[in-house]
Amino acid sequence: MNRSAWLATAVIVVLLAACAAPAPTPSPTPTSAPAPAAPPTPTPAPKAGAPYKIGFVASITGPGASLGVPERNVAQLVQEQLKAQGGIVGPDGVRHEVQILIFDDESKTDTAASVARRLIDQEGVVVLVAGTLSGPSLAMVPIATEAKVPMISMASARSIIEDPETKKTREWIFKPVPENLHSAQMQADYLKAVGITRVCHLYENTAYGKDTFASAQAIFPKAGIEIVYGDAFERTATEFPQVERVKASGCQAVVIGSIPPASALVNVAVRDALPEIRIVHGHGSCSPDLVKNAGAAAEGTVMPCGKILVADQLPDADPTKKLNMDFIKAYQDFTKGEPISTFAGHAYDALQWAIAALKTLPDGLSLPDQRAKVREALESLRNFPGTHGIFNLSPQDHLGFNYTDFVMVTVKDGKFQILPRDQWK
Amino acid sequence: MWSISPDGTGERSQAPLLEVFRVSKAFGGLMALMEVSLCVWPGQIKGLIGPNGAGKTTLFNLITGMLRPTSGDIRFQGRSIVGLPPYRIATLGIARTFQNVQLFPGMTVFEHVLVGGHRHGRSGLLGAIFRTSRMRQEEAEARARAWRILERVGLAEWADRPAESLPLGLQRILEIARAMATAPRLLLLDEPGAGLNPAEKARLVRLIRSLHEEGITVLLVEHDMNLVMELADEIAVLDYGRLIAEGPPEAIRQDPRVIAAYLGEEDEVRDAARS
Amino acid sequence: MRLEVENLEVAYGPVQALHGVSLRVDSGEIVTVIGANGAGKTTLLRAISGLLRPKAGRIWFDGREITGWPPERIVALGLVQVPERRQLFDSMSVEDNLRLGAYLRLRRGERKAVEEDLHRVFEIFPRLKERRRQMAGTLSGGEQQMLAIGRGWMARPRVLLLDEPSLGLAPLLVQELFRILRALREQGLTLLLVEQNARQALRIADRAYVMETGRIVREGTAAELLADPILQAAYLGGASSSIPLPSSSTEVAVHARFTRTAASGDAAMGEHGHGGDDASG
Amino acid sequence: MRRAGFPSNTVGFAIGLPLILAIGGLEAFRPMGLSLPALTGGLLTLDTMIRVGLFTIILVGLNLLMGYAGQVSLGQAAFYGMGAFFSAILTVRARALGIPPTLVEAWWWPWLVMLAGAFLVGLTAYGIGRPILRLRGHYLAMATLGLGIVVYILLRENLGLPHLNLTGGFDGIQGIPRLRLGGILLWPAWRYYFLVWLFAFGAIALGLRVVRSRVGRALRAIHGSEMAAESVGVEVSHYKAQVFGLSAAMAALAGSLYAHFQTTVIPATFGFGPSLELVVMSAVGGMASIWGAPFGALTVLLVQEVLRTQLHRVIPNAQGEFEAIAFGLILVLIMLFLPEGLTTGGLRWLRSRMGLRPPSG
Amino acid sequence: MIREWIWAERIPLTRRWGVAVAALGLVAALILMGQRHGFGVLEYLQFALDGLRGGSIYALVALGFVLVYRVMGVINFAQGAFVMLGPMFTALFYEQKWPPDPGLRLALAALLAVGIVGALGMAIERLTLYPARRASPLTRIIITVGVYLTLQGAALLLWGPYAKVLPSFTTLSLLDPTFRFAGLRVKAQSLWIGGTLIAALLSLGLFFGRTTVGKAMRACAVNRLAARLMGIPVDTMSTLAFGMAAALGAIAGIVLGPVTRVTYDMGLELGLKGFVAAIMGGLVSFPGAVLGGLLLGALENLWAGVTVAGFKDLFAFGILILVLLLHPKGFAGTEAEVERA
Repeated sequence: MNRSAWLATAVIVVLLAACAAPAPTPSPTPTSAPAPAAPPTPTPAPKAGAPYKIGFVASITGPGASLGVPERNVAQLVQEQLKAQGGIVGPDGVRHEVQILIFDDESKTDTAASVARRLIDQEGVVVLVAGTLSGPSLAMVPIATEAKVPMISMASARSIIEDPETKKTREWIFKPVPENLHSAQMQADYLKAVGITRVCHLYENTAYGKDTFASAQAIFPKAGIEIVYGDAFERTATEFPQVERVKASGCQAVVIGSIPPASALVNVAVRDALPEIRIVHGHGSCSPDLVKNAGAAAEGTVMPCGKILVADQLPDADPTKKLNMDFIKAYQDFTKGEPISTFAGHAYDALQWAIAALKTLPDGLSLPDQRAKVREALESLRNFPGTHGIFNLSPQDHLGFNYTDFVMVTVKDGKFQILPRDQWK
Repeated sequence: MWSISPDGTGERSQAPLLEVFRVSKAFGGLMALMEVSLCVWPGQIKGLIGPNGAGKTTLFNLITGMLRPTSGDIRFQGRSIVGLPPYRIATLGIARTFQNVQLFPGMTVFEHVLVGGHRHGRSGLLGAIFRTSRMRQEEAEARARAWRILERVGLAEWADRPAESLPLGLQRILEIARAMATAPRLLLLDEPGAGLNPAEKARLVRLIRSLHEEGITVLLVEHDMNLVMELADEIAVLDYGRLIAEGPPEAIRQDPRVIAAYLGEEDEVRDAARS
Repeated sequence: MRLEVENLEVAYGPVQALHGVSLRVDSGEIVTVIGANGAGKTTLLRAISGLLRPKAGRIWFDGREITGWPPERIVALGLVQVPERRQLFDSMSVEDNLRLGAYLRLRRGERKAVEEDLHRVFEIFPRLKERRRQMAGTLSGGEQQMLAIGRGWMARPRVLLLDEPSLGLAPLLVQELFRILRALREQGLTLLLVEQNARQALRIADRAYVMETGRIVREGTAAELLADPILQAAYLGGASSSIPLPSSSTEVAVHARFTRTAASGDAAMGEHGHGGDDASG
Repeated sequence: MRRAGFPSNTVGFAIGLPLILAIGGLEAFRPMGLSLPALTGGLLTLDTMIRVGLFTIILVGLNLLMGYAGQVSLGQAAFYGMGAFFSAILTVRARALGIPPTLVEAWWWPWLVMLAGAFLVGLTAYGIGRPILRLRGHYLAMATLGLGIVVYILLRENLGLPHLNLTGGFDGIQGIPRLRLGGILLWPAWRYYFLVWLFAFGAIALGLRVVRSRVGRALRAIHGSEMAAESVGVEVSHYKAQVFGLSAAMAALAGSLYAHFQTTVIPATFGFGPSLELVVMSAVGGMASIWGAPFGALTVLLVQEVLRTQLHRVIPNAQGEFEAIAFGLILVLIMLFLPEGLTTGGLRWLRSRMGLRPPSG
Repeated sequence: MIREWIWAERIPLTRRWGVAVAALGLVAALILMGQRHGFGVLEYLQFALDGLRGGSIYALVALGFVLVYRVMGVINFAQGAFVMLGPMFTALFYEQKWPPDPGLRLALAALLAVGIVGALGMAIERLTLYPARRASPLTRIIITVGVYLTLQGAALLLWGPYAKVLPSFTTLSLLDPTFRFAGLRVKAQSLWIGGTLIAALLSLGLFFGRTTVGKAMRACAVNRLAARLMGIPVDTMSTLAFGMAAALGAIAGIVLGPVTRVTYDMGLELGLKGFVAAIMGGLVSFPGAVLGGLLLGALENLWAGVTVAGFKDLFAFGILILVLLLHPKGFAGTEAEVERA
């Protein structure tokens, strides 16, 4: 039994070695692909160039799975879309196949680093779309930087694109994910508008939660809002003794920095002890899971969210509306009806960035040149519509998101509804 | 001076090797030993007998530091050893065997004896890592010593066998060999004859005799009266955690308290004594 | 009814422990197996009880072949072993130990009969009745042996296999033990007794086998073997006698003393506490 | 000494050393475009081999502790993490801590920190070990498990001193410098690979020497019967704490090497899961064998790599979920069929296949 | 073994003092830190009360550990997976259309889930631990780790990473009524949890103390060899015990479900806390495990209430180490049973 298992492994190894070898050589067949969609260049059919590889790393298992699985689904969806389109066409009219190599980092830093090295050294990816969580993302940052490979993370922490020690933007790292700073600015606007000056802040004891608190600490005082009590809770907690202290502190609103289901549980606990208090979530709660898990307790809570969550309610003039509606439909078709999540949106944005940058590559560049060129192209993305808003990147800003692109959302009758500024009261 | 000189054993020229003075031991509310006092003199083979549960093994555990007496004092070569950890007491020169043989599974017979000689070595972790010449020399000496002991007890041909594969009789011999390797002044043997057949017992008796001739003092717990009577020059009897008699074998045989507590009817004992 | 073992071979991995052992025990007999340590006596009993699976050979009981049966089926037939070193359920009460001896009978629903037997055991061993609620592990050595025998008896055995019952017992208790074994036989129980204490064993046995290195080397009536000078030298410790059995006139006195000795009870903790782990070895 | 796990350590070194050298040489020079991944069908990468080396260092210590001295530790990743963070803090945050820049910038500073870290962590473990190792069996396992989680939380929570921000909280510390030896930068990866394996073979040699010494015998005796060991004068609590300290120092050393390899340290890398993984590696390789260390690390990492890269070729669309299931199953199977681990158990199997009797007879 | 015991006996007095000092120090720290926030008796009581709910869950999980440990001598890392599978299956069946009455549907779903998980537990024992019954304890622990990983991966594959929701037993909706008395709040689901715990403890007590099978199971734990010689089918007993523990874990997860949310990776954390509770209770005693769980839950919550919540686990595992160092038997383990550890 044991022997046969080893034999099987050996056979697989041999087979793989055999089929892996010829794969990189470009095959001429795609040339015959019909291109009736009127290519921009006058040539009758674009030439086929070497395929581009995008390395995609998400936390498909482990604590990040609820974020990583929708991201993975998006990667598979985009891969299919690309295949259907027959790849992408460069500025010189050469058509390139795009392969998305999907790997799981198990929500572990070591695995992430190992996978990133493999993708860079062995698979020769041009760009990495990598990192569901900030830990694994941070583990991949030095690897991408050292190998000079552009990397687009799907996690939110500021430290991914900016060195926290030197406050310098990391040259090779990008992310299309709005930060808690943006959230906090929106929250501050809201709180100010409704006349609240004393708030409590409850956040989950994770990198994300701590960042929401730090952001609030940085933003709120500037808007004249005092955090009278701030405390963390464990993601797995079922009791929230913090609520007693919220009660004792006499604050006018509770800001919750967490992700469902934990944010929903705190929501319930706060609502239970203080039926009248105003509850403000961060953008981490922008998910149907909040309503599913908090039920009636979520009614009336507000939170800043990416536009994707309420795409159908956006005015038609909004440049992101069509994009979001199309993406949501494609996603739900692809996953057979799974609800859309903002994380899927991040993955979609990250991949669209990568594809847009790849489209700027002329044929015939060496791999290092391709990578360098993609990095430059990413830095020069302007007015780029995404699921969460319009991105304007620059060498100083590898995110390019304006907090006003968030929409304030409230829960009404179990549904998310846009709460326009003029209705803040 | 509180050391007791037992009656009927004549004058003692030397100080006692081991003195147990009014030692008591309670387990919870139960008194396992009550005010037990006895002496072991240099060069003696002393027997310790008594019914099951009389406190013999408890006394051994107290002497070797594995238990701490509730009250009383234990002195070895004039120095109190109460409160010393067992390994310190072992390095002072008290070695023991166990009623339920305590071997090191996975180690060979030879290695058992090498471990027995542990206290003669000095080299520690650093010595092991850097293989100092002193350490190598020490190791060679330890091996030579272990071989000598194995040959003496007749286990040399078993040297490379795992100890647990030995028959029980040889396991008991091995325990004694391991204890011998510490080069003890005092050897405590806890029922060395239990589970041995007469031939094996005879071998055991010869070994203990030869140890004795070498000058090792022996304190022996044993149920087999023949074996005790044959070896011991003095016997102490425990019953109910109390010392009820102490003296030369002949006196013990005739002591009515001992007969009542341990040996059985008088005529039978005489029967046994005749042998 | 009889137990018959035919050319039994048992091996622990590559090491052969029994090389074709044959013996029989007839109804109402006391048969003893004597021999040196490591001769294979315990292995023999464990194979009969189904704890070890023989490599070759057959075991018959009551006209049925039971080779390779699991222990619970063998116990159900009435072939019950009292193992070496007693192997009590130390952290359970005396009463529960006894009841578990009748586990299969309780499973069959013989609740009433078992309770009656429990009382009979308490009649035979009044000390156990006094200590019925006490943990078995806190009993003295002698009491533990009585409990082990009582527990085996609760299974209503037809043949009781006893492995070294006198091990670790003081002389007085050894006498008491053999008195009880004789009494059990008088109640119609068949006994197969493995003993180190060969002389004692031969005194109460009808027939005996001598084992050496996994083989039966001698067999005969107990009286024959007792008189055999070679055996005397090898297993009986020369011509000298160990403590003889008490005559019936002294029995009462002995019994009184047994119970007194046993009263040292819990003090035995340091001396007799073979944990359950012994079994795993 | 006669039966020290592997039949012949010479064989181990004679096969292992050249193999490791060959892999390093291959990656360093890439003759004719050949590389390790190309030769192994993409299964083995230099990255994996460096990790195997790092884990070997930890596992040698862990095997001494668990396989020889018989003391289970479910918290070994804590010491790994302590070493990693010690190096990270004293190289990245050294200036903020008031250490003169001339020192920090010297090429030998990280090496000094590494050694000091291993020493201090070993010492700490010795101190903790004295009381904790009085426990045994499952109780010891649980205590070390608790210890590991406590250390992990302390790392995660900035040692309870948030204002100092020593450990960087959840995000850990980035930008740890590469090691250099005088003027030579120990990078690209193949240079670092040689360094790691130098330490790994050092650890193996050290382990073998300890096992065959008076101390090693004492440890095995403690494993067998603490009471009997103490009765012949073995200072049980001292030796147990000492081997605990040694294993911790080795883990800390590996941690420092890890920090300079990854250049990022994040607390989650040193939590309960990784501790458990170390025990799994140790058991898979064979605890009672020093050579089990590299085998265990290699097997576990290789299985994970195979699953990650090849599973979707067997089961289409298989990803993380399948990998997790398959890894669990493989773990159970190895433990069922080779409970003594690959080295000890495998050798026994080989011997029985060749019709040889085990030496125990 | 007895020798283990002789050892630990060396310094009983200092330990007792240590326990007293540690307990006093803990109370003092709680009060001192509570003072900073101006907490009154009511707040402390509320913390403790809330903590008892989590503690009841720890206790239920701990009961499963104790059950397996007593009978098989194994610490079963897979227990957490059963705690997760129970509510997962329940949610799965509850989402179905039949039967239409939601209360009946929930009850049926829970019953079915407990049955399935129990059967799964028995099957797993037969397939993994039974063939390894002669292996070392550590090998067996690692096998249970492998089982845990497999089950967790399977759950992720089958149900995805998203949280599932179970309704409150009382209202069959997400809203759970809160009872108030004397200024304290108690959720209805807490009463369900507490009731389940009491029922579980009582039935385990009856099973092991009164029934023949229960006693036989204990006997297997105490002395396997003797148990076999009494005709007790020890392997079947192990399988049965494992299945019972799995079912118990499933029950714990199901009553917990409405309070937290059900995710595929909820098992590990609960499992670890369950261990701590079991160890605090001495690892072999059912009432001890319950006491340990409740105490852990209450203290942990008090601690989290007065300090930074991030240190909640620090506290739980700190307590674990302290308990082990000061009083390794826990507060209920008997001497003979601890020897087996």
